[in-house]
Amino acid sequence: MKAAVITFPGSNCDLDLFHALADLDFEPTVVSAQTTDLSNYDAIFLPGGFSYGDYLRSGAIARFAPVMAAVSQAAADGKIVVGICNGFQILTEAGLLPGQLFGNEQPGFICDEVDLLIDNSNTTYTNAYADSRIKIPIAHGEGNYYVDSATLAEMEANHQIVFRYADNPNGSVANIAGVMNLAGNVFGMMPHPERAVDAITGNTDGQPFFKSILQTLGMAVGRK
Amino acid sequence: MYTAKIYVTYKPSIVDPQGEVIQAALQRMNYQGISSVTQGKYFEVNLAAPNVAAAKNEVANFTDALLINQNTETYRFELVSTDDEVQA
Amino acid sequence: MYTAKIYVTYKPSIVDPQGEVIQAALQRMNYQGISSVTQGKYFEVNLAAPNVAAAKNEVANFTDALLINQNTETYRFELVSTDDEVQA
Amino acid sequence: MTTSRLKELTPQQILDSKLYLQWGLTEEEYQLIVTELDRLPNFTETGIFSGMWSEHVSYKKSKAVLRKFWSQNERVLQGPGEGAGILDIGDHQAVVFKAESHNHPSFVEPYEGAATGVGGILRDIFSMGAQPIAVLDSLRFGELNNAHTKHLVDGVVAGIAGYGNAIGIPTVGGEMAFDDVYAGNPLVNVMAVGLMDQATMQVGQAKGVGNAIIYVGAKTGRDGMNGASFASAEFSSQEKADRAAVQVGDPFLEKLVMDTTLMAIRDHADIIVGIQDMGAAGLLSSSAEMADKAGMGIELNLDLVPQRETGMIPYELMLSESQERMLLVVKAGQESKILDLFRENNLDAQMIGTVTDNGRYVLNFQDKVVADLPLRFLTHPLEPKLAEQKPKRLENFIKSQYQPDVSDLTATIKQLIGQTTIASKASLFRHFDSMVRADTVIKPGGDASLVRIRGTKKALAMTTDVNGRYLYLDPKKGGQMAVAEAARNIVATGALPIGITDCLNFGSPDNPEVYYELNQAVAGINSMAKLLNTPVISGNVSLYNETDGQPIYPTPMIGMVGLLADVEQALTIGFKKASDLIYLVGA
Ligand SMILES: Nc1ncnc2c1ncn2[C@@H]1O[C@H](COP(=O)(O)OP(=O)(O)O)[C@@H](O)[C@H]1O
Repeated sequence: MKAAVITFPGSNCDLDLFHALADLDFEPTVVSAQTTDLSNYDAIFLPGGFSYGDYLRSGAIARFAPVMAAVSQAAADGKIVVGICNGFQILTEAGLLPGQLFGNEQPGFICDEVDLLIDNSNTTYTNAYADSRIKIPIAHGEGNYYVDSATLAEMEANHQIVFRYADNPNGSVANIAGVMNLAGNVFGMMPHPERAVDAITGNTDGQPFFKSILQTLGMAVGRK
Repeated sequence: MYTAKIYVTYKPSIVDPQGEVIQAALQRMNYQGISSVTQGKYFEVNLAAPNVAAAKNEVANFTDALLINQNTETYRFELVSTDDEVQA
Repeated sequence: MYTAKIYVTYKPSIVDPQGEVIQAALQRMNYQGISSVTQGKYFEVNLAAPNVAAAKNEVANFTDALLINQNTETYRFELVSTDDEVQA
Repeated sequence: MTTSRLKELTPQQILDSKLYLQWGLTEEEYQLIVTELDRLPNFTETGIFSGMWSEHVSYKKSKAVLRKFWSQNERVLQGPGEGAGILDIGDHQAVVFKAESHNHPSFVEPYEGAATGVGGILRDIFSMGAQPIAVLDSLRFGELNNAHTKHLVDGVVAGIAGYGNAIGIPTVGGEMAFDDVYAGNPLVNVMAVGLMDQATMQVGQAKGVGNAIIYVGAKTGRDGMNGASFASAEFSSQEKADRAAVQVGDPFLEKLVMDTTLMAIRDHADIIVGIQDMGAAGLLSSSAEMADKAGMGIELNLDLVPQRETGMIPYELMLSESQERMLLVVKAGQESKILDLFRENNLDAQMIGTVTDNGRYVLNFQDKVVADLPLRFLTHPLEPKLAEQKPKRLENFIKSQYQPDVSDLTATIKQLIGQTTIASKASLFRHFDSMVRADTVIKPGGDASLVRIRGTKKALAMTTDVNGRYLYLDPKKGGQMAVAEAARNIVATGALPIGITDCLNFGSPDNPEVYYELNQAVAGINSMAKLLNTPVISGNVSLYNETDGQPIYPTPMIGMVGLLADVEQALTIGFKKASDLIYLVGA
C-alpha cells in the first residue's frame, strides 16, 4: 500500500513515521509540502514536529502549504488521512477534523508514555488491537484538545472518539487523545504510535495501529 | 503605508488556561486585588494599501484567514496611517 | 475596579522569528503589500485598587515582575476604570 | 533609520581614551599590536583584536593546559581543534561529539541562554558533516530554596526543551546538582552527539585561492554584541552589566539550516571546501579561523552581509552573535549551486568574499578598506604565563576519616533522597523530548543513555558527569573520579567507553589557586582517560566563573560516549525479577 508522509518545513517526526510504515509493510514515500498531487497514494500521513516553527498557533501556517489542497481532496475522496501530533494540529486548523489543540493545561512540553483507552475498537485505526488499554508515548506542549460541547455531543453520538487518556496529561476535553471525522477516513491523535513499533526502543503498542490501517485496506498483514 | 494594530482574544466561552495560571501566579506573588487575567495576542502589521477602506478590508481578510482561529478567537483592530506626505 | 490592557512586544533590536514566519506566510497567501509583522502578547487584567495611581503602580510592578521578560520585551498599557458608582 | 549607538573613535582617540582596556585588551597587547602594525589600529581593527584575543575565542590562557590532553588513539579521526571531535565506530561510520558552555548568557537570560547553547552545539556537529542524534546537558545551580534559583532552573530547562524539541534532536540525558557556590554563577553545559559516514567528513578550513566565502542562514543583527568578551569577564553582583541585545534562538530556522547544510554536503561534497558555524565573535572568528587553519588569507565585503538591522557598522557586523548562521567555503566558479540550494529552502545565502594567498585579513565596507591585518598575528595572541599555587585549603584539610553518625537508617535515607541533588529529576527532564527520531533505547532515568544506530546492530551510550565537591577537595583525584564515574555509567549499559569531551568550568585563571586547580584537574582527567583508552577529542573552556571574587568549585564536566556492538545486549538499571541476587562490586 502506497503511503505518503508529508514533510512540512519544521516537521521532525517524518522519518520516524517513514521507518514505522516501512517496517510494517507499507510502501512509504516522504513527500514535500510543495507537492500538489497526491493521487498516487492510498493513505496520507501528516507527521509530528513544529511545522513553520509552530509560530502563531500550531498547525496554523502549515494549513496553507501547497500540499494541503491535495490533502483535502484525498480526504474528500475517502482516502485515509492520518495526522499525528503536529499532523493532528494541522488537520484541525484545516477544518478536516473538529476542534483545536490548545497549550497544555499545565503549561510546558511533556514527554512521557501514557495509557490510552480504546474508545471505539471498530475503526480503521483500532481494529487490530486485542487490548482496550495500550501504552503510547506523548511529546507535546499543545495537546489540550478543545471542542465545544454541542460538537462534542455529536462526536460522542457518532463514535468519533477513538482514543482517550486513562489519566489526562494535558487537560483535553473528555480525556480525548484521538478522533476521526464522521466518515471515519480522517483521523488525528496527539500520542505517537510511530515511536512504539520496535521492541528495542521498549514498546510495540503502536504496531496494531498501523496494522489496523493495512487490514482495513484489505492488504495482507505481516511483520517482516 | 498603514500600521494595523490587531488585538486577538479568546471568545468569552473559551477557558483560557494560561490566563488562569498567570492569575494564580500573581496571587501567590501577593497581588491580591486581581480578579481575572486573560492572555491574547497582539500584532503590528505594516502594509501598503491605496486607501483606508482597502487597508481595512485587507487586514480583516488576512486576520480571519490566518491570524485567528475563528472557532475560538475573536479580534479588533486599529489602523494608523504612517505617511503624512502629500501625494505626488 | 480597573481593567488594564497591556501590550507586550519584543524590543526593537531583538529578532522576532514568529513575526518573520507569519510575514512570509502572508506573502505566500498573496498579501503582497505587507512589509513587516511583529507578534506580541496582549493581556487584560481586572484589578481592584484604591485609585488610578495605585492601580498604575501595581500594573507596572506585576508586568515587570511576571508578564514580560525584561531582557527581550517591552510594554505599554492603558487603564480603564470599570465602575462609575459613587463612592460610599 | 536606526544608526549605530556606537561612535567610531579615531585611532588617536582610541589611544587617548584607552578604549581598548574597556574592551578587554591589556596595555601590553595593545602595544604589541601597534608595534606589529607599525601604526595605530582603527576602531574596527581594535574591536577585531578584542574579539579574537578574548579568552573565549583564543583560549590564550588555557591553551597550555589543553595541549596536555591526550587525544590520539586508533579510533580518532579528528581530535581537538575543529568544530567537534570524530571517532571511528566501524562500518565506515563515525561518531562526532562536543560539549559547550553557556553559563553567563543563561544567568542573564535563562531561557534564551540555554536555548542558544543547544543551537550552537548542534551547529558544531552538523558543520562537521554529521547528523546530530542526541543532546545531553550538565547543569549547576544554587540551592533550590529561593524564587530566583527556581526562575533560573525553570528557564534553563524550558530553553533546552524549547530548542531541542523543536529542532527534533532528542535530549537523552544529563545531570544536575545544586550548591550555593553556583548561586551567582550557574553552569549550563550542553553536549551533542552526531553520526556520519566517514566519506562526508568536513573540516572548517578556507583552502584554495579564489574560492568563495559563502554566508548562509539568519541575517545579522546587533544580537549579543560583545558576547565573547562578556563571557570572559567576571560577574559582579553589584553592577548590572551593560547588557547587549540578548540573542534569541530560532530552532525552526536552524532546522532548515541543518537539513540544507547536510543536503549540501551529501550532494555537493566535491565543491565544498570547508564549513564552520558562526559562534562566539560571529563572522570574525569563523572567517579568521578558517583562513588561519588553511594558512591562507581572506578578503570580505561587508556590504554583502545579509543584515536585519539598518545602520550597522563593521565592528557590529563582525562581532555580532546572531544565531543560526554558517560560513561555507566553496570552489571558485561553483558558488551558484550552493547559493541556489539554500535559497530554494528559503534561507539567506550570499557570497561575501574570497580566499586569498597573502596571509592578510582584509575587510571592505562602503568602498573602503576598514581592516587590513596580518592573519597569523591576529589568530595567535600572546599566551601569558600564569602563576599557580596550591590552594591553602588543601593544606589544611583534616584528612581523618569522617564517621557519619547514623542511628535511624530510614530517617537518614529519607533525608538523603530529599536533597535536591539526589532526588529524582524526572519532573524536569520530562520537558525534554527524549524519544524523537525513535532511536532512544535507554531514556533519561538510567545511568547512561543509549541510542541505537538504525540499520546496524550498534548503539551509542552517552553520559555527562562531574562532582565539583570532589575536585574542590582534591582537583586531581576529582578529575579522575569524573572520568571514572562517566565510564561506570557507560559500562552499566553494556557499552565500551570510547572517548571523551569536556567542558572546563573554572574561576579566573589569573588567580594562581584556580590555575592550579585547572592544571591538576586536567592532569587527573588525562591520566584516567589514558587508563581507559578514552581519548579527549573535543571540549570547551569556561573561565571566570566567579561572583564577587568567589570562584565556583572546579567543575570540569566530562561527556563520554560508549559503543555497544549489539544493541540487543543493552542493560537497564531496573531490577528484573524477585529473588535475583544483588551484588556490590568495586571498592
Ligand atoms: N538535566 C538533566 N537532563 C536530562 N536528564 C537528566 C538531567 N538530570 C538528570 N537526568 C537524568 O536522570 C537520571 C539520573 O540522574 P542523576 O541523578 O544525575 O544520576 P546519577 O547520580 O546516576 O548520575 C539520568 O538518567 C539522567 O540522564
